Amino acid sequence: MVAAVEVRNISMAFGSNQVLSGVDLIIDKGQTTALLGANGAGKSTLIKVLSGVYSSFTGEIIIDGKSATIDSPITARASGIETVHQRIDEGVIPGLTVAENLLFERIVTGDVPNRVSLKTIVEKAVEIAAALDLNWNKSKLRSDVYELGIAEQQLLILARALSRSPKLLILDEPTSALSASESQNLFKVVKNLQDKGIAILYVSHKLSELDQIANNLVVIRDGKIRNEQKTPFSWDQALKEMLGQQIVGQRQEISSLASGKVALELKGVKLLPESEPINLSLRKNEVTGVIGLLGAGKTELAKIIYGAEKILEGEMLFENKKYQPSHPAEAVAKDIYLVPEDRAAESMIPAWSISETATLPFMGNFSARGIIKKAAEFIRGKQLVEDLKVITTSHLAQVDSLSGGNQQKVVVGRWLQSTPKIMILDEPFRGVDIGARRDISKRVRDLAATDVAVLVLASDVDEILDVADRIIVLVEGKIVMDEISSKTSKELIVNKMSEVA
Amino acid sequence: SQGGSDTTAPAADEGTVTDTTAAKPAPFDAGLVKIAIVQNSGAGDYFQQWTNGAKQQAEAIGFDVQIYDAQADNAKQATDMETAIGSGVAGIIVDHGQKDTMCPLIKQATDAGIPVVVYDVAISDCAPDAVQTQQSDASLAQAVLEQMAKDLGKDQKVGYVNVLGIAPLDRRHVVWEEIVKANNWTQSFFVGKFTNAVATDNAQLVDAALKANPDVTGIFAPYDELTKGTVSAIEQNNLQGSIKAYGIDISNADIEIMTKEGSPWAATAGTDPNAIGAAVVRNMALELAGQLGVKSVDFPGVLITAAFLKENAIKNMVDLRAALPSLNLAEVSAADWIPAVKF
Amino acid sequence: MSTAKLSNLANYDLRQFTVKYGFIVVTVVLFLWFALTEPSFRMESTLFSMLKFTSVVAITGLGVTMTMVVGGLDLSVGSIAGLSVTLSAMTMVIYAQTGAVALIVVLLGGALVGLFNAFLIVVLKIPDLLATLATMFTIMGLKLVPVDGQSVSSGLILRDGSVAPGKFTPGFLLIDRAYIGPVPLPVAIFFGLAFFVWFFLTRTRWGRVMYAIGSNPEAARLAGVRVKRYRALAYIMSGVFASIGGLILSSRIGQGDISAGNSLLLDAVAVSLVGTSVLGMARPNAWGTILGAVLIGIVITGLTIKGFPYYAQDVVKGLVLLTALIFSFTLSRRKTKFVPAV
Amino acid sequence: MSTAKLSNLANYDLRQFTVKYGFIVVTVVLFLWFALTEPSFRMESTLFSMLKFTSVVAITGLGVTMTMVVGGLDLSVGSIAGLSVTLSAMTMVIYAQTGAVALIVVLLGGALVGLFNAFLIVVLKIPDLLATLATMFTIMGLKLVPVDGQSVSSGLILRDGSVAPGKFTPGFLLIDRAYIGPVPLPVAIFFGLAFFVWFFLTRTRWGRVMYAIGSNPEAARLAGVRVKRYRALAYIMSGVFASIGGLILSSRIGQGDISAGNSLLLDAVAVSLVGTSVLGMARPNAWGTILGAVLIGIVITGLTIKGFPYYAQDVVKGLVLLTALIFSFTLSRRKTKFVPAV
Ligand SMILES: Nc1ncnc2c1ncn2[C@@H]1O[C@H](COP(=O)(O)OP(=O)(O)OP(=O)(O)O)[C@@H](O)[C@H]1O
Ligand SMILES: Nc1ncnc2c1ncn2[C@@H]1O[C@H](COP(=O)(O)OP(=O)(O)OP(=O)(O)O)[C@@H](O)[C@H]1O
Ligand SMILES: [Mg+2]
Ligand SMILES: [Mg+2]
Repeated sequence: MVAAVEVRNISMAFGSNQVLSGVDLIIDKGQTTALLGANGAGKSTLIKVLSGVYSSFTGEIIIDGKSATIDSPITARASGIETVHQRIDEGVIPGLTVAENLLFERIVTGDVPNRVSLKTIVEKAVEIAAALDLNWNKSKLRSDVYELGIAEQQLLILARALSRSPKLLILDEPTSALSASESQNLFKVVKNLQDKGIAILYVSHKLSELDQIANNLVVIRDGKIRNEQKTPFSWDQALKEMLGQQIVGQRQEISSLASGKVALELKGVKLLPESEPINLSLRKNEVTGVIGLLGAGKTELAKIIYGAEKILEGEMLFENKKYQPSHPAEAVAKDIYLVPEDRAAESMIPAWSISETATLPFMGNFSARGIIKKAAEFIRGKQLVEDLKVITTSHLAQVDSLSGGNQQKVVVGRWLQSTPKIMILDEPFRGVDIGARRDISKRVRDLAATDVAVLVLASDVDEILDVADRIIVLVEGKIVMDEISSKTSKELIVNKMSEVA
Repeated sequence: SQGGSDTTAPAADEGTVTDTTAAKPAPFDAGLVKIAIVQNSGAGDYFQQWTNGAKQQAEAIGFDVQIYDAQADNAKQATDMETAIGSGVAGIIVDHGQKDTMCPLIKQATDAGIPVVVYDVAISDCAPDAVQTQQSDASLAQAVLEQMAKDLGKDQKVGYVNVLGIAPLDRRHVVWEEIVKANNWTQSFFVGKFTNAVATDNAQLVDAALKANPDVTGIFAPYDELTKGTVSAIEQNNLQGSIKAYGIDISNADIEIMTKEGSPWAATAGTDPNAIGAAVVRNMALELAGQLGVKSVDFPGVLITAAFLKENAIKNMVDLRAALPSLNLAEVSAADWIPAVKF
Repeated sequence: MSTAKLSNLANYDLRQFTVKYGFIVVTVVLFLWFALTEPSFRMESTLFSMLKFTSVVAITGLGVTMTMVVGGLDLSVGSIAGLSVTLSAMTMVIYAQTGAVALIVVLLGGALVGLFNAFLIVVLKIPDLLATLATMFTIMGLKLVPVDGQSVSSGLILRDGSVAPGKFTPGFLLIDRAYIGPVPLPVAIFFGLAFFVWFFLTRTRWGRVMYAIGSNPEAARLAGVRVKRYRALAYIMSGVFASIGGLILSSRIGQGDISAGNSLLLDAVAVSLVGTSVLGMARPNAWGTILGAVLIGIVITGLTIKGFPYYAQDVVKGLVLLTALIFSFTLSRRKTKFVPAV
Repeated sequence: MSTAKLSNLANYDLRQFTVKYGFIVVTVVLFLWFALTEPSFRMESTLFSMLKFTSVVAITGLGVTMTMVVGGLDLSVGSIAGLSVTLSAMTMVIYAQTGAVALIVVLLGGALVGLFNAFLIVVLKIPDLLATLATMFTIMGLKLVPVDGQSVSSGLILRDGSVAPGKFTPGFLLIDRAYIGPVPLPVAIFFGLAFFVWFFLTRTRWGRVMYAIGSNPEAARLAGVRVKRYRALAYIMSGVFASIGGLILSSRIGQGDISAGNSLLLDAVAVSLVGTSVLGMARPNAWGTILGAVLIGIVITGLTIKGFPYYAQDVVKGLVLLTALIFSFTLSRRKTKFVPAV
């Protein structure tokens, strides 16, 4: 094997927080190296070091046998390292067209003429799209990138990185917004690149994915490499190294709790402007899992129930009374809670402490005649940190200084600590490691056991099978399957999901 | 302004129109004559009243007036002047403005055969064909400062609030320097700034100056907006017993302040801006009819003391005009065919 | 290695200190300098009259601060203060009403303009800066229509030829001139409002929620916060605060000066921005705003007493703002952003 | 069902049309109304003098537009234009230099202030709005120091008692007064610069990168854009544009008027904002800015000729801005935002 990139003794700290300590890593040509680690292990940080986002690290990066200086995204790219970052919004540029986004790096470096019209750019973009098997026509390329769905935006960023045939391609959780078939497409592309001799560094929490495409596995914990394997991988060992002392909850045996009364009933509710109305009941004591591809209407369902989106058609009954929330405040008042899917945009207030984040929806309970009761708030914050094993210095730490997975624990945990009647979780497992995922699953199931109706929305079959008593498959806003989970199987669900409406 | 149905809205002063005894000469015999007023008004009521007088007189004479107001924006006044020149009017009145800005344009107008009457811009050197009118700043300053010297006496500490670089204020400044020297006064402070809120912004300056110099006996602020700020600062410091203020210009608002119990504002000198606006328009009429004959007209000012106002129970400009007929310029620039507007 | 760390630590602490207290230190030093070199600066009356002049800017700035907290910025405050002056004069002079009526009319007027801003922003979804800019222009012109562009003072002639029947009532004039003990009433109002805003923003749930809105409105909404109502509230409060500033101005001038309030906007925005910077808070807050206003007041009074020309004050205002900004953005490492969205 | 859909479609198209062309339609209708009812409005000279009047605001607005494109907002443009007037007067009147020297001094001055803004924003990391506000105050005061707060005109008495030796050169005065064919030079400059900005922003790769920075600076940085340099460039260009506006002003006024430029800021910002709204672009752009400037020019000239008092113009300015805003924010559904961050 020939090393494409070799990383020697890389260390990096944010203030007093030592995030990477002495990482050594060899990434081979023509191979896919998977990077596995719990939330906050330092994966994204390592990747940002390699891609030149952080320049204040110590250690050495060797490319093609020579020590390379990587101190900015430009030098990283010049050394042949292309990165697709975890967050889509760190990639796409709204206000520019799809074509301009696709060619953006060339526009920046001057690979296009200084004087260049949109027409020329679109023509170039057509070539690139064709070369990467993207089925995008000119009018799509001319539209504002904002009009693309999230999946397409993810594909766009990938296409952009691939179009420059790098030596090392880094993918940080690239499938977290992709559907199964889109993921398969991506894997094909990755395999292709591998055959061309490109080295790939791949970060994901989805083990099945790694099994499918990775040749090498590297496990990182607390900023140190703990374990290196080649295919076939021993997951037991990998997970042990990844989670350290942390105990992984066993996958729960789901014996349907369903005996509960109907808590919420949807009658003739239209999820998408063009879709058929659906009927649906959420029962107490039951975890209802809704699964569907991107754009199937899961988030709409959640937001309609929560009053965060206007109901297009139909009506809802809550505890047998008409329920027409026009604002989330009304839902919260009835103890109907929602954990939204995008935590950065929809849940977190930058620079707020864990405590403050925890109490925001319940300020009424944490104040007397309007005046905030700080002591009660602190207790709530401390409890949240303990209960969900949030890795942090204190309950006063800023939420945005936590790693992605720990942020997720905080924003899920704040609702779990209250007393919901209906709890809706939209993609609660996005970006959380398997330990935390089991943790959250367990809490969700415990919650349901206390007479609560729980609705979990996800696009990953494993995740949904882990947690739900009953599984509903949505295709383009229509229910195509509604079944007790013990009576169904992964294959069946996947088949139903890809059914054309 | 047109009288609306809302009679409780404030009205501009209504003048009375005198009768004429002769027929109108050309070009007034053939319908309305189009003229433009290109003005550059600053803060305060002076400009509003000036325009009011001008408008009423223009209507009485038979002018169709187009008013451009640059609102203290010299560059806009230049453009307005160009628009006016291009708009085919029979004559242009320029009210206030900067000499260097307006002079070339005024010359351009007179060269193009458009008569121009200028109020309060010094332009005679560069545009000799235009008619220059002004209220006599020297006489205004002289009148009020002589009163100040009489009230205070020699060898006093005095304060000064003014902004240099503005033509009329500069002319008043010259007289101030003479009087200070003649009376051996010590100028303890000199503050002042020209903003778009002159009275309030200067109150703060004068206030600070008074903290450092509470021992002055008089303050001269030769523009009523400056005087208002000065008066307010004196009252803030409770110094109205020991400091008198002297200003220039007069308006309803000024009268109110001067006649207030214990007001430090002792005297002002003024003209009636309504009357001046009207007189300037009459000059334009005479110039168009070819009857003016001179290229410079001065409107004299009158001394008005707080004591006089109080004695005569004067409440507003109407009362003041009645008590001081010399404010009314109806005899200035008059002609038997011109229906003069008297305020 | 360990010395490097130590010096790092010292550096860090010095920086921390500078960010937090640098501004206050500058204020105190300047104050002492003026006090030691200018006897008249030391007088109690000087201090109070400085605070009195500052009060209008400070009170208006407090309103602006409220809108900055919810992530907006109210550019119409200067025009609201100006409107208040005209409204109070019209009420008392033209309609011969009492000072109390004028007070109510003015406060209602401020609240109404605030409500109009809120309508533009919350219902018509126009970004804050733009909406309030449009309101500013509109109000500045509109207030002159009923008075034909004239200042309103007693003795004014009305359209029906009669003389305006009323005048500024002595009670109304007291707003600016009365004292509570040794403290001028405007100064008392200003401290009262400052305390109110501080308490509201930091000690009550409503203030907490407002900060959440300023920082991430969508997250606040999904946490069940009625974002629109709070934003509307902020603009209404800003309108009312500006009209209180206008009341004081009106009482100080004693007539319906049409130019009043024109220079207020930039100063009010400046003190709120300085306030965002001081104390290392990196977010809009009441004490910061007050401190900013007082500092600028001290500097202007001091410089005037020292005989500096007025334009030196603008320079100093700029430099003060710059210093504050460098303290809070260059030296501090906080990343919270309060973004008035366009 | 299908009729509902159809009417939906019609609704959508009407809305689309309104958002895109509503503003232009309003402009044209107003124009026709003025032209039909006021003969003097129809004259070529009126049109050109209107455009001439508009040119300063439009050119300055183009600079502001550049800074809005990179997600900022330059509040110092009015003060830069004012500085330019003073600088040109000092160069020619006090130092008796030629008009060409004055021109170079002014442009350099503008670029330097722009560079200073860039330094504050890019190096000291002070948010755009705050940095340029501080610069504004500083420049407004600073420019008055060398001239003792006086307007500079020929015949000025200097500190040493002598008379200023120079005057505005005839060549310099030509900047505002010359014609190219029937077109006044300032109008030609204004269209030339508009074309340049349009070309730069939409037809070159640098322009695209600037839009990218305004829309998503983090993404642009990760793609290797030297964000700092581009932002610095935008502020320098804004400074230069404002100083070109100042040159025209100076040549128009013919003396170092100390109050020049004061009213420019709000107008320049307003036209850039209107420009962001028109044409349904939802982003700052050259033609929009120009259209905004011309529309406001038409309205103001038209109203003046129709005899409306000056304060009616403020009302109308506010209403025009409001209309533009409703078109682009209430009716349009675009979500891209160009946000000046505090
Ligand atoms: N900008 C930052 N400032 C301070 N601390 C940071 C910053 N970015 C990351 N960290 C800290 O560094 C550690 C590693 O974070 P990193 O994002 O690399 O984790 P990760 O392995 O990618 O986790 P996840 O799977 O949740 O994405 C965490 O403890 C996090 O709190
Ligand atoms: N191009 C886009 N950019 C930003 N948000 C989008 C875009 N397209 C859809 N959305 C929003 O994203 C959410 C997802 O839409 P939808 O409910 O149709 O998908 P979903 O089934 O919840 O899938 P997923 O949650 O996996 O994206 C919706 O709230 C929708 O408004
Ligand atoms: Mg990560
Ligand atoms: Mg979703």
